[in-house]
Amino acid sequence: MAEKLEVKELDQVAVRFSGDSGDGMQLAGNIFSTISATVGNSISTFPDYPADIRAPQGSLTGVSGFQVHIGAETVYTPGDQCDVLVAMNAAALKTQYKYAKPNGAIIIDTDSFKEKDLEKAQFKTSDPLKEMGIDPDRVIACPISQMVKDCLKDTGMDTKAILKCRNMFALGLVCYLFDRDLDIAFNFLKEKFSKKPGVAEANIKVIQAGYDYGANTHSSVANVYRIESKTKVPGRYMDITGNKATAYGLIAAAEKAGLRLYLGSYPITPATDILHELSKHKSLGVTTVQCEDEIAGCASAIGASFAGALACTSTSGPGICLKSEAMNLAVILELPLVVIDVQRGGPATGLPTKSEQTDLLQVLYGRNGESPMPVIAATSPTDCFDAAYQASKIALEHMTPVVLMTDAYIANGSAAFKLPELDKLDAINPPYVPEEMKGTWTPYKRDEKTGSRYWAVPGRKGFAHILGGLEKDNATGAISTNPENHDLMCRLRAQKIEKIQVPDVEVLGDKDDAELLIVGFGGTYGHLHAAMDEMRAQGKKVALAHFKFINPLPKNTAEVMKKYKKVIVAEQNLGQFAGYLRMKVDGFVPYQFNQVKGQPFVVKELVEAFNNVYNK
Amino acid sequence: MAEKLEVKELDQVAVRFSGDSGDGMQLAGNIFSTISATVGNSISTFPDYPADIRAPQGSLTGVSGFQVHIGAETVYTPGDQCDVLVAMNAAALKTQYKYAKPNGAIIIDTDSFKEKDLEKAQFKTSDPLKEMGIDPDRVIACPISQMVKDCLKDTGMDTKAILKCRNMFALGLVCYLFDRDLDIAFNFLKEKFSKKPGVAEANIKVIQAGYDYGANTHSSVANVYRIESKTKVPGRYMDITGNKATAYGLIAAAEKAGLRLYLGSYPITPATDILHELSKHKSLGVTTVQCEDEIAGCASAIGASFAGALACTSTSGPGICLKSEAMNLAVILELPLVVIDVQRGGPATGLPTKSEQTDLLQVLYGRNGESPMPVIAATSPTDCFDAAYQASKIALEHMTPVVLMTDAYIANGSAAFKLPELDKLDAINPPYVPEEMKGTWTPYKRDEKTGSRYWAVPGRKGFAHILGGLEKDNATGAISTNPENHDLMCRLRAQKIEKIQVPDVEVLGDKDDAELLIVGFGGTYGHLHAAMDEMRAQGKKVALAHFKFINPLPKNTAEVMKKYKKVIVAEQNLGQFAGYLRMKVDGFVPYQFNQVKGQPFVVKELVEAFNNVYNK
Amino acid sequence: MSEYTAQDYKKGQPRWCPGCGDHFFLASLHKAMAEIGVAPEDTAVISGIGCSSRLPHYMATYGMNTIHGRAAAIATGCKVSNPKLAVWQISGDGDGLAIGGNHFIHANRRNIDLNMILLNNRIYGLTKGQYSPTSPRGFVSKSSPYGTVEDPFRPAELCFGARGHFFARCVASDAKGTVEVLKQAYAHKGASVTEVLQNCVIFNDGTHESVYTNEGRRKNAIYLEHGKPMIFGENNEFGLVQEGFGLKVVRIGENGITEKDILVHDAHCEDNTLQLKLAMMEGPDFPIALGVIRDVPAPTYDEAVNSQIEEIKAKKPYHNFAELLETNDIWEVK
Amino acid sequence: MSEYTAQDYKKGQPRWCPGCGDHFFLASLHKAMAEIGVAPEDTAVISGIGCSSRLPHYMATYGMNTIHGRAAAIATGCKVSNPKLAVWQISGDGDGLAIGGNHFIHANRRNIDLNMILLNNRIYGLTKGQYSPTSPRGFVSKSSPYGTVEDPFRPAELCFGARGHFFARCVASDAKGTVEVLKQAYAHKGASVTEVLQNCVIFNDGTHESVYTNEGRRKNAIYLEHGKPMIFGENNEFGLVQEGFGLKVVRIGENGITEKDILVHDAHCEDNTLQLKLAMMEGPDFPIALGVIRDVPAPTYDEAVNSQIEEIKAKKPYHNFAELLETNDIWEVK
Ligand SMILES: Cc1ncc(C[n+]2csc(CCOP(=O)(O)OP(=O)(O)O)c2C)c(N)n1
Ligand SMILES: Cc1ncc(C[n+]2csc(CCOP(=O)(O)OP(=O)(O)O)c2C)c(N)n1
Ligand code: SF4
Ligand code: SF4
Ligand SMILES: [Mg+2]
Ligand SMILES: [Mg+2]
Repeated sequence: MAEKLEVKELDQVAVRFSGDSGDGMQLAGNIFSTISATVGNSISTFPDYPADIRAPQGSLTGVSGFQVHIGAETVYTPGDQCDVLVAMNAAALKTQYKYAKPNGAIIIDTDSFKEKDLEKAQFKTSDPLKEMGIDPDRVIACPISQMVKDCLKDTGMDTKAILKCRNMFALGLVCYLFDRDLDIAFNFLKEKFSKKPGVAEANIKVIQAGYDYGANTHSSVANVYRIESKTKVPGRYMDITGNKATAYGLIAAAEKAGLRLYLGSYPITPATDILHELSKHKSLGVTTVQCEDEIAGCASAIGASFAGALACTSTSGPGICLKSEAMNLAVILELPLVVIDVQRGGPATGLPTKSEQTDLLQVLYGRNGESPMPVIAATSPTDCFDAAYQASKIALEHMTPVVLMTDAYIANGSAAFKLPELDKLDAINPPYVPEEMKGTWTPYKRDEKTGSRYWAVPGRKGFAHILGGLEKDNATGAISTNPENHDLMCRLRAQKIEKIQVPDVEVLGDKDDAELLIVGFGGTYGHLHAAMDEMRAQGKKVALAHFKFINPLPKNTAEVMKKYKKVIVAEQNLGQFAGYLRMKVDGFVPYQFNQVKGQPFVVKELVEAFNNVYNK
Repeated sequence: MAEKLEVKELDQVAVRFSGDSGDGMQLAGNIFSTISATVGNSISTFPDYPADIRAPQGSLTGVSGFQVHIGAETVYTPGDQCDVLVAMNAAALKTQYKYAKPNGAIIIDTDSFKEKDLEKAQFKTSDPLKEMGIDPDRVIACPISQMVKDCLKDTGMDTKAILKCRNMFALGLVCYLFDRDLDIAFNFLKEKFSKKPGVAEANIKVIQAGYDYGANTHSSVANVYRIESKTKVPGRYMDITGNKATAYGLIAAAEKAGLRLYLGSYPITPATDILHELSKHKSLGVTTVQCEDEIAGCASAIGASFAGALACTSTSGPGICLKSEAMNLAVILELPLVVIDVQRGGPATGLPTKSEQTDLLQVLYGRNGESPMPVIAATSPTDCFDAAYQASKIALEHMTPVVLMTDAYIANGSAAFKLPELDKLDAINPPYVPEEMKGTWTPYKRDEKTGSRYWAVPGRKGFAHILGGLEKDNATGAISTNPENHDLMCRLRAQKIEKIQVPDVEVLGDKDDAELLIVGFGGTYGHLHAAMDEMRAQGKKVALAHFKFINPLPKNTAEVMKKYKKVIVAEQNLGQFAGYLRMKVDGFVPYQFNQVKGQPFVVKELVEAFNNVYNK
Repeated sequence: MSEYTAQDYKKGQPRWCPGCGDHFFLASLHKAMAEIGVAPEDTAVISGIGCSSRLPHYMATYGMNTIHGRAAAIATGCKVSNPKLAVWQISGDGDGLAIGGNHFIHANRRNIDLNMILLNNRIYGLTKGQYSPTSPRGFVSKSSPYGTVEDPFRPAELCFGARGHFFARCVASDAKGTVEVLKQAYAHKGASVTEVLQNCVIFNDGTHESVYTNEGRRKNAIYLEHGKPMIFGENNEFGLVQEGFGLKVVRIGENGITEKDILVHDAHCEDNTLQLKLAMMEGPDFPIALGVIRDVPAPTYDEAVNSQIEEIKAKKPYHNFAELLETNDIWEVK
Repeated sequence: MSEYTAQDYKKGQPRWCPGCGDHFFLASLHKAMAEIGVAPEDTAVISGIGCSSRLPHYMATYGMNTIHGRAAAIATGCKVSNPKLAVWQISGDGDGLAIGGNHFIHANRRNIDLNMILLNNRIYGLTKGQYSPTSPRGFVSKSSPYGTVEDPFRPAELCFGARGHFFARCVASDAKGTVEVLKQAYAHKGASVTEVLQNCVIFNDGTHESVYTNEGRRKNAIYLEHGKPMIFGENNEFGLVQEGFGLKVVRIGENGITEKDILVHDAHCEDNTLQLKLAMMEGPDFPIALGVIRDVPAPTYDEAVNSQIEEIKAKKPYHNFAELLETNDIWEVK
């Protein structure tokens, strides 16, 4: 985790609008620049007209482009390559694709990828994406023309006039992706077309439709939040989003443990891509079951775990509510299970596409009875791999459900990922019941060191047994209401979790003499690190202790928390991790920085807030 | 709450076995005494033979009784009246009912209440219970004869011999009710019938069957845990269990507020009696819907709340898991709702008939997002009335879901209840939207003082509006993903709860100069109070701060927690309330006493533990 | 005649994708409500989560857009406790039949007077296109890249399996047909299920293609009307007759078949055998049945709950809290 | 011939009330398993919560007694991920049809090879006697002191509504009939639902009275066997014939009716119309149908999931994690 990460934020982004010269790409690009400038971004634009001014419609030579680079700090160039490429027709995709970053998002109007269009653009097959080697996952494919027609069909406009508004649909969608305020665009258009209110209105309607489309379909661009390691280690790399990394971590763990990977899930933003990703990999034997609801997702995973799989279930906060009873069952059954919570904005349905860290106390305590469960919070898109692997290892080796927390920000964000080698990853050794125990074994016999019970997978002769949700006798495994036994079992289950070995939390920055310790957990790592860097660059003594292992906490937690004069816990909620640390560390009274905006932290705001405390 | 309560524990209880002289009541009673004596109870017995030694079977004069009084401390009499009356036939009920306490439990063999039996016992109608004015809720009615026959049908015994074992079934059931160890009974019988192993075996089988019957049907006797006020105030009284008091509290609140009472529920031990009780009172317009599951129970209550009812949902811990998503919806909708959690042993299905306090953090935090919810924990059976009333009042006046926590111990326990007068109860004034707001009102406009939004019940013209689970704009009520608005809404929802006025926590005992402050919450009040009394009787300076209002905490909480040299938090879990207080009170590091046994505290153990801390 | 116009039920600017079937349905719902004439303030529209479940936001009535799958349960509490409200429940195929399946079957069984609308686009729209419990076997989607390996629910079949008393089907793009069944759904006392064949232009375009246009319906659908013979085809040339326990399509005029031989639709028939057969008809061999397929009166839960309350009020001597207290054994401490 | 005896599947001392129908059913299950002959260690018995759900504790197999209502979902994961196990799912009417209703219908729809047992005593036993979704209208119970105001589910109807391919019914006290249907339920590949009419002696004694004894069944039941005419009565004097879309009881020998006129039971018929009619028959006018009512082969979900995996394995060139990584765009930092 000591890697140094750079967070490329929302507002350091390049968008390239491209299409036929008649498609109004310059206007779309201009409006987008204007909106961005109005909200205070620095912008740099690059209009890229076709050389051939009267090229036939749809031809390769007729493509026109407009690139906008926006940034919170001064941007000096329009950007070499773009994060989002809008390609209004097949020719645009063909010629402009080279400007897209390796993992950039591509928006296409599928209605302009008909046979005739492909021909004009000189595609050889009917599958242009495949032909160009473009991963369909990067593409937001959308029948823009048709939707614009539907949108304006009651206006009395003719088809040609209607289709002139396609650019505004693309603009609306881009505005959604980058959270731009439409009002500015609307005002711009009203002014521009003040003489033709009908045109203004039509354009406004279409922008709104494009925006709504993004909202309806929960569109997102993986690389908007791009996180890159500054200290690149030699090796082979790929781009990976947090959700994909999570999926890969599970796949790696299952293979390492020699177990079948099972995912029981129900779609929910922003976790669904884990289901999508795993569904693809049947050639690795991965089994995914899209269940009727979240309860069944978790319950079926428990069944799979009992039957001997590495069983997982993925969801977001509302799904955790529904799974909590079954998660609790896994606690008392003491079966391995990985529960993935990709946090989003709450409460209730809340802000489904936004990111926050408000499920922490829920995953720790949201179950009836004393129900201890390990919790791991991934700190970056690539760390999702490691966190998923570790969660699987803990689940399998300690016979327990484990919660892996990520959030919309790191789940959708992407970063360069150094290809891991399975050989070099930690071994995973589930405590299978040794054959010698036949005859004397009972289900809740425990390994002395870990406190974990042993695993007897159905099919093994001589170890048939019944587990259940009622309290069991520690010795015999039979149902028991004995008071002393229950107290004992509650404590044994708690101790088992406490005994799990997790690495010490590392202190970064001015480890020895910091005036201020910044404390965080999970997906805010990049921002907190950047804030620390900036403060140190300002000459301040600052350190960062960022937590990935939440339960159990690292052994050195109390020591670290008490070592520094001032401590500030910064999190995207109203103080859950601070509260948790207060429960665990005697006399711990930190400063707090809390935001619940559904957005990633802004480094500048962090630095300001931390400086306030620093200077107190 | 300053009332002084006396807890009559499990082992100060009188049981009366009664039946025909041929029914073996003396043997059953004797064995029960022996078992109790063996585990160290003090006992006093009173065999009550019929005067007429050869009275006809089933006649009033042929009834034989045997009363056992057992206690942890010396008991000097067999008890004037019994807590449990076993009546093996109609004649026994007729003659022995007078020995039962007003609210005592009555076990009958329904197979001995046939027409012929009723005749012999000189009943005039076919409904002996009604005829004697016995509340059917007090009665454990069970076809004992038939079950004994079924149990022994493969033994080759003849019917007469089989029916001789009926007494053992009753004994087994009583053993279940009082948690007696069957092994002692088995050994006793094996010895007694060492010459006739067949008879011993049959008797043992039947005892087990009676015991299992109790377990299968979650049988319980309300008055085993009897809590009585020592400082009786003049007035009119009735006996009431916690669950019934909860139901009454809701009824009173609905009437006071002038609203329909709606309960959406799904049966679950130990909460079901609330559903049973409310189902009876249709003549008060109470609406109960037994739903398909807990989710629907809570969801339907939200629908009822929207439609203008005082809406409630009752359950135990596993049901809270399932309701949590809908509870969270109520948080963001800001609709009134009372969620009743009658806590039982966990995790998972756990110990369904046992009591503990392990759902505290679940009800506080078991939901995704920032989801603040008031929590009230009733402290005794009669306090359930007040707590349910207060919970309703807070829900209605602050437009919020409220959790009312009780536990199996106080829910099934009973106490003398001074009849409340509705006139004298606090007024309940929901913030209905004033008519003047028509035209300017939006759903999330707030009352400045309370921070609560206004209530517009369907049917009112000019106030039609849409609520929803997605985040809403504070001003317009429209769906909003605006970051600042979301942060604001999260804080407004939290502040609304913080603003709720709750009474200061009272310090009992040596308020001014205690060396040790005992801290507890909810259903342990009686035991903690008794422990304090005992320590003070030993000359120690001890005080008690017992919490009923959990969220928000009373304003004086921090002050009280910091005032005393030593503080011990005693609770029936592994430290949830202590942890919560640590989160809320800077630098608070209390001693802790934790038990998770499914059983009420034992005062002696408390005193010992507290003395240890006291003497440190 | 109703005193309301469609405008009185309209609010805001719908945010669905242009061309989405939900737009059409919404317009028909506004129209139907106006014709029904229950005041907006006496109407509650309750939905779960999904594209379709956004609908309440575009209504000038009371309403709630709640959580995924629970609309039927929430609507239940609403109707039972405030029976004078007209309650409409809006769900997608995922909301109503995947996560909400249990509430769907129990609401039908209990026969609560809800107007349950199932906007069936055979896809999870809002979460970007996963298969739903109504997607056909083999359906390729983001979560089934190699095709699904399960059969879909057929909503009518499930409704009937749960003892449903009203089932109708319409096509979102068919305003006339939609308004008509909505009015009948409202008129039916008890749970009514209206399956709306709705096109998701983004993730499942064309799923109801054969009946989505006027022309398609003329060719491939049959409009069922109670009491009318089941005749269909572009020139009304076909009819349905019984064959064993099943149905057969016949051409009128051929093999001596006349209109008289054609089955007459009986939506009110308590036995649902024939209605089920009709609801299950599929192309190309059979027309797709539209209109009200089943509409059988039965006691409703909400009414029964409330009349039981009245009954007990008349029977029992205690009617308020003070009187309730007096029904207990009471003693006095002086 | 199986190498096992009932004893090999037995464990512990059941704790149900004496006379409880669960005792009888358990014995039949032990017997059926022995006759089926799947080894105890290759058998998983998964239940929810309820009196009936205690059953796994009395099995010498692998098993779980889980949480209320989720047995079908848990069993699904068990079977899909480990298809060589024989998976039995045990639920009560509350566990399976109230809280577990959604998993019940979806397991049937997906057609997962589970042997689903529904112990129907029309009551919540474990929680001391509240009405269940199979309790008849008007049923008085602790939670319905004035009688319920809702109709019950009829399990066969719901199963069919969810596209179920196997439904059988037996009476707990009828060992022979029970063992027989259990064997057929096991033999059926795909979801099988076996409704066991089970008596709760404590809270709902006599609910299945008319068929609970041998004599009662002789009078009031019909044992259906595939390929056999549907004849019943103490002296086999009655039979069933078709009438319109319904059934009629006839007396053989009267009105010229001979055995030839009697319908022959076709459990394998894909169309479930007649099977449903049979399952829904009720006294006193009709006999209660026992035996295997529907048993239609269809692709199972667990098999399809696993064969799709094999198919894709054969098709795709990458089969382990290292190869998976290589399918991505990779660059090198030197
Ligand atoms: C508890 C929960 N689970 C999952 C989701 C994610 N989710 C929202 S809508 C939806 C399905 C939408 O499909 P459908 O109901 O058919 O509506 P449509 O969008 O197709 O109209 C899902 C899975 C959620 N919001 N909440
Ligand atoms: C989540 C949850 N809700 C409710 C309960 C309480 N509960 C246990 S079993 C049961 C119903 C039992 O009825 P049924 O399934 O018919 O089984 P039976 O006891 O009749 O065999 C209920 C409501 C529970 N244990 N968990
Ligand atoms: S995604 Fe589909 S269902 Fe959703 S609004 Fe767009 S077209 Fe309609
Ligand atoms: S209560 Fe009923 S179902 Fe439960 S064990 Fe007893 S007889 Fe059986
Ligand atoms: Mg859909
Ligand atoms: Mg039952």
